[in-house]
Amino acid sequence: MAEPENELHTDEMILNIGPSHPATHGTVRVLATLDGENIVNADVEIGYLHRAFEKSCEHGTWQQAFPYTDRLNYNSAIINNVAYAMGVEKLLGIDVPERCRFIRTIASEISRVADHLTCIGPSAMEVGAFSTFLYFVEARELMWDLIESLCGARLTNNYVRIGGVKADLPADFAEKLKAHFVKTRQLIDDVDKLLTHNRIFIDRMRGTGVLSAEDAIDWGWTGPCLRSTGVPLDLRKDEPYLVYDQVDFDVPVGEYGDNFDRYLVRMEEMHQSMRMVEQLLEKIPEGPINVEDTRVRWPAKQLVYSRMEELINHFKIVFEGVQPPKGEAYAAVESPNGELGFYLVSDGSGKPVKVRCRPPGFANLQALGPILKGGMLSDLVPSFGMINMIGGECDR
Amino acid sequence: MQQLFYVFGSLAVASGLLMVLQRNPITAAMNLVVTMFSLAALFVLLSAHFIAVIQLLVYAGAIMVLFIFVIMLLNLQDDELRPRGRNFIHLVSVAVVLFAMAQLWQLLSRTPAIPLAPVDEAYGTTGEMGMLLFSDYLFPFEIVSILILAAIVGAVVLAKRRLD
Amino acid sequence: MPAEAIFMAGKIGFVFFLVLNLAGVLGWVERKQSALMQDRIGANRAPIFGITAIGLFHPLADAIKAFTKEDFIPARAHKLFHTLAPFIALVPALTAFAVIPFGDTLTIGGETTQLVVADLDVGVLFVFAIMSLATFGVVLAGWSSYNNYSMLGGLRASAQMLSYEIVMGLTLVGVFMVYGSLQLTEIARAQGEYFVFGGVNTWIPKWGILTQPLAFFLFLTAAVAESKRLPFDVAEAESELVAGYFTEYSGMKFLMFWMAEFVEIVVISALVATLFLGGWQIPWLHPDGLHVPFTAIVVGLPSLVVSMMGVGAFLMKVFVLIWLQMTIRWTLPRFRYDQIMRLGWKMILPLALVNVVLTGFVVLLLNR
Amino acid sequence: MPPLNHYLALSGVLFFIGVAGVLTRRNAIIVFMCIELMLNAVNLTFLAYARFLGSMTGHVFAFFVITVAAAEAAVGLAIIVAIFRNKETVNIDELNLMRW
Amino acid sequence: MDAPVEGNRAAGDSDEKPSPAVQRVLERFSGDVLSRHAYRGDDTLVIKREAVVDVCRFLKAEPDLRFDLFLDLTAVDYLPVEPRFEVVIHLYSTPHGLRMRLKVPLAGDDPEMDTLTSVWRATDWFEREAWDMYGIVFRGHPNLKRILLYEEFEGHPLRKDYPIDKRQPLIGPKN
Repeated sequence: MAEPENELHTDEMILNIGPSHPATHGTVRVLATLDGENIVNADVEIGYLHRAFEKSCEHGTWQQAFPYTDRLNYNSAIINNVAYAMGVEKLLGIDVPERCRFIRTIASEISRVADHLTCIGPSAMEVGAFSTFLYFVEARELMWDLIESLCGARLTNNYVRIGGVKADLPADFAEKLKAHFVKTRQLIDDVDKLLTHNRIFIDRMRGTGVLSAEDAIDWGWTGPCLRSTGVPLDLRKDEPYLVYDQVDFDVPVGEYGDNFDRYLVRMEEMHQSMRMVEQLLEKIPEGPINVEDTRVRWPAKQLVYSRMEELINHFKIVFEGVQPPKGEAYAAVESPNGELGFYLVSDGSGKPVKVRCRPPGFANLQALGPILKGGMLSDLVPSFGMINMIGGECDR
Repeated sequence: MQQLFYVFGSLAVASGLLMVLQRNPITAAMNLVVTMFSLAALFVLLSAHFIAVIQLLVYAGAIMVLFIFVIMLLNLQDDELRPRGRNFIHLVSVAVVLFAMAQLWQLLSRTPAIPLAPVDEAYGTTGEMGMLLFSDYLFPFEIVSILILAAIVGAVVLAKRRLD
Repeated sequence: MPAEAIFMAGKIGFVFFLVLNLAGVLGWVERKQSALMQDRIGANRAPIFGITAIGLFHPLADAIKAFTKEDFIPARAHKLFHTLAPFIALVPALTAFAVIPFGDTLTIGGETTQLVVADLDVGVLFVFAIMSLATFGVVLAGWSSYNNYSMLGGLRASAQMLSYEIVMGLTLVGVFMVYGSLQLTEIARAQGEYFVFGGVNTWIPKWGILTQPLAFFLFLTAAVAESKRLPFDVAEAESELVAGYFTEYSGMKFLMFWMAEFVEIVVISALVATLFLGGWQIPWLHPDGLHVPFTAIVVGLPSLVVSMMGVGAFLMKVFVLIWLQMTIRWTLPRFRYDQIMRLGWKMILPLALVNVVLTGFVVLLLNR
Repeated sequence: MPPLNHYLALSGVLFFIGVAGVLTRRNAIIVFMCIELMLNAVNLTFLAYARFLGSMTGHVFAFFVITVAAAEAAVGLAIIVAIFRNKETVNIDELNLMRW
Repeated sequence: MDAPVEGNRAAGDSDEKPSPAVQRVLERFSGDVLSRHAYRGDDTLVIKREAVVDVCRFLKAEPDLRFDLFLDLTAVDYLPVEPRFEVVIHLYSTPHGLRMRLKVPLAGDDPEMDTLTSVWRATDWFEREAWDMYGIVFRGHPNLKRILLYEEFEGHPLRKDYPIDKRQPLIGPKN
């Protein structure tokens, strides 16, 4: 056949997508082997955002890990805070006050809306619908406004504490929330009108990135991605934590397990989350927002400045850290992308032996290669967008 | 008009030669596009407006794009196909071509210059062309359409990866 | 004939001025229009002596920036074609405007001229022929850059443009059948006539959009696809192919691709305006003045004024069509490559054929 | 106007450039392009004679030539693609399947 | 309620009656379960590494257990204690809503166990991460290479004896 000197190649083209590529929001690399426009094989490489989260946590006290958890999923930092706090509280064996649980739930659901907005907006932009992206960015700003009024930070909130939260709801929170939700609903409706019945958008999303329910479970999928395949697994319903057992909400599930179902599930979840927040604000009881246990929660600032006992207590707890008893605990919450779990091991000292974060994005992204195989190059974009890999959480 | 003929004529010859001499298939194809373009200009000089536009549209715009598409699809790089012990045949073929060109030159230089007849406004227009095609040459025209249909089917069948 | 030469120079000057400026201004319009749609302010900086003129100087700033940028050629690129490609993409788009009439006849000082640079007998075919040459610019840019993204973009672009040229041509066959000409001036002039049913003048002009409504939509779709704008911009889909065929371009050459795109928008809008929206025609306005419908009253107007109004009307129509294309661009998501092909070959092409057959029957019936 | 002779001479030169290419080049696609060049040269002859005779029959023939060339290009390129898929080459020296 | 703690790890049999799911495993694999506990309500089984694939298959296949959703696999390094490593697996049963934690102790000089990729495909990247961070070898893994760190990285950073300020070789572009 062809001799070496005149060998002409038509091997499959290897296209290196990422780590810095317009479609890879977050830093990830997909090595796609292409046959024309079709993807024959896709290797996903992660780790570009690895920041040694677990190692860093092992070198600080239990409280000092909170800012690190913010950076896991920066779109919904409060949910990460809550999950970690719940893990430490489980290890300590304490319960937080009712009002604190309400506030955590409210903040979590607002974060969830922000996260879904950040998922759908850019994904729509990447299939070309640029206007919807800006509508959702605007809506996300409103959500962040609300979170800012809670804790003063918009992105990396560091709002939750072991045994409580940093601050109570501000006085005008309810009115502000009402006004912001009206506008957010309008924006979501606008996008709904632009995308949900748009033939081109449906053609791009429907039937791409399909994964069956069995495969999705086998790949360890959780969250909206798993629900899009028709499995109604939602920790908020199945293992109600915080106060999810006191609110009425639905868990939307998809039918075909494709990108369009993932989009629809997320759109509906935003409505459900807003519904939940409104119910919670109705029901929220008065009361303390922090546990009274001095081993866990440090005393109020004015007491620290004025009284000796509290000053010593504050000093000890800040320097030695909270000291959970020896043991291990796993606490999981339903993060916007799936089950976010923290597996914590304590040796009884103020520093953790192990802080393991079970990132939903890590497991979800694992199946990206298989679902891309056999599809077209353009399908990579919505599939990747709808899996909603968050670099900070995936690479830790 | 006279000058335009020589400009485009020499352009056509030059790019034609380059096409034959170029190693790189894409460069060769682009040179052929230039030849086609110059020929279209020459057709305009011959008052063949319709054919000139068709030349651009079909030859330069479609056939050549198809060529380039195929070259890109097959990812043909520089033409490294060395002649293997065929230099003799090469020499002979070039000699034959040069001989034929010399003969042609002799023939044409011996004949006196034949001026072209003036033609009326309608000559070479789309309307006239359509009239001819759809009256005197209707049958060949229809045959050609069948030929194109056959070619489409043939091309699809050939280029398809498997017959399934 | 000096008068003819002056007219010709004037017309060429006007067309170049119009097209190049429109292309520049379109950059600004696009930004502002998208900003309006997306609740933003849009470009509003770039001052000249403190005057920002709502961002109008941005195209200028862009041009200066592009001129002063490094002109980058990748290490293993084919230098000649890499340099040539943007020119090949831009020049045909500019040339195509030559045969598009932007007004009726203009009479100044007893000399009459048709307001078109070249009134070719093969008008529309010329536009197609010239625009098909623009494909080479795109394909060469993709091939010569030595980059997989460029290559894929070039491949996609060549297949897409080749397919949609055919579709575009076929959609217009109905128009040619109705007006009986390929010459754009004649098509435009024919659209000044009115529908006459059973001897009754309805005073509805025979615009292409009314005589060939299906062809109008098909052609507009195909034309947007041909210019590779969203939702048909798979060749430069920034989320998949970074920038497709012009990934490896920078500076002025990048700007030339950008210009070529905007010039193509203008050409397409002008072509659609001429073929389907009556070109320079304003309903009931004739060279001798305004004819009041259903009466014989004629409000006389000087021919110069009528000519100028025609040019204005043509520009208006072009602007409306440009605005339409921009709205589409900022509203719709992008097709997938195979979906574009399916749309072209399996939807628009058969519909265009149906349109041809139907038009044939109607023309035959009416001419009986 | 240039006389008919010049058109014919140009046409002949182009035709023989095409012949030379067909005889010397080994890349099937370039050989194919040379054939297209020869067809074009013939077209020029047709049009020149048509102009000389003041008849448009030559145009009709040129039209048919272009049409057939388009069909031929489609099929020919499809054959080249098919061959390339099977044999990984477009060198005509190696495409000797039918040489028996 | 505090669990009996041995060394610095929570281990040893809990006095409580085991949950039905744990009971099933205990019945079937009585010889392979080293210990069990349910500290803070998390069912935990410590299993011999030889039996881990069988136990996992059993947990996944058994109709009244059906631990089909693999959640997490990680390792913990209890440096001075031997066996030094412990691979921790978290499972969830979607039909029954059960959770289970499996722990596999591994010796510091022989951190090897069989891969679980044949049971749940999802374990692929998690095992790669455990290899990357702790140097635990999963025998039979199809593609056991670093995932979060780069190929040239030396050592396994989450081991307790890895100095936190260690410098790693800088790498430039390859060619």
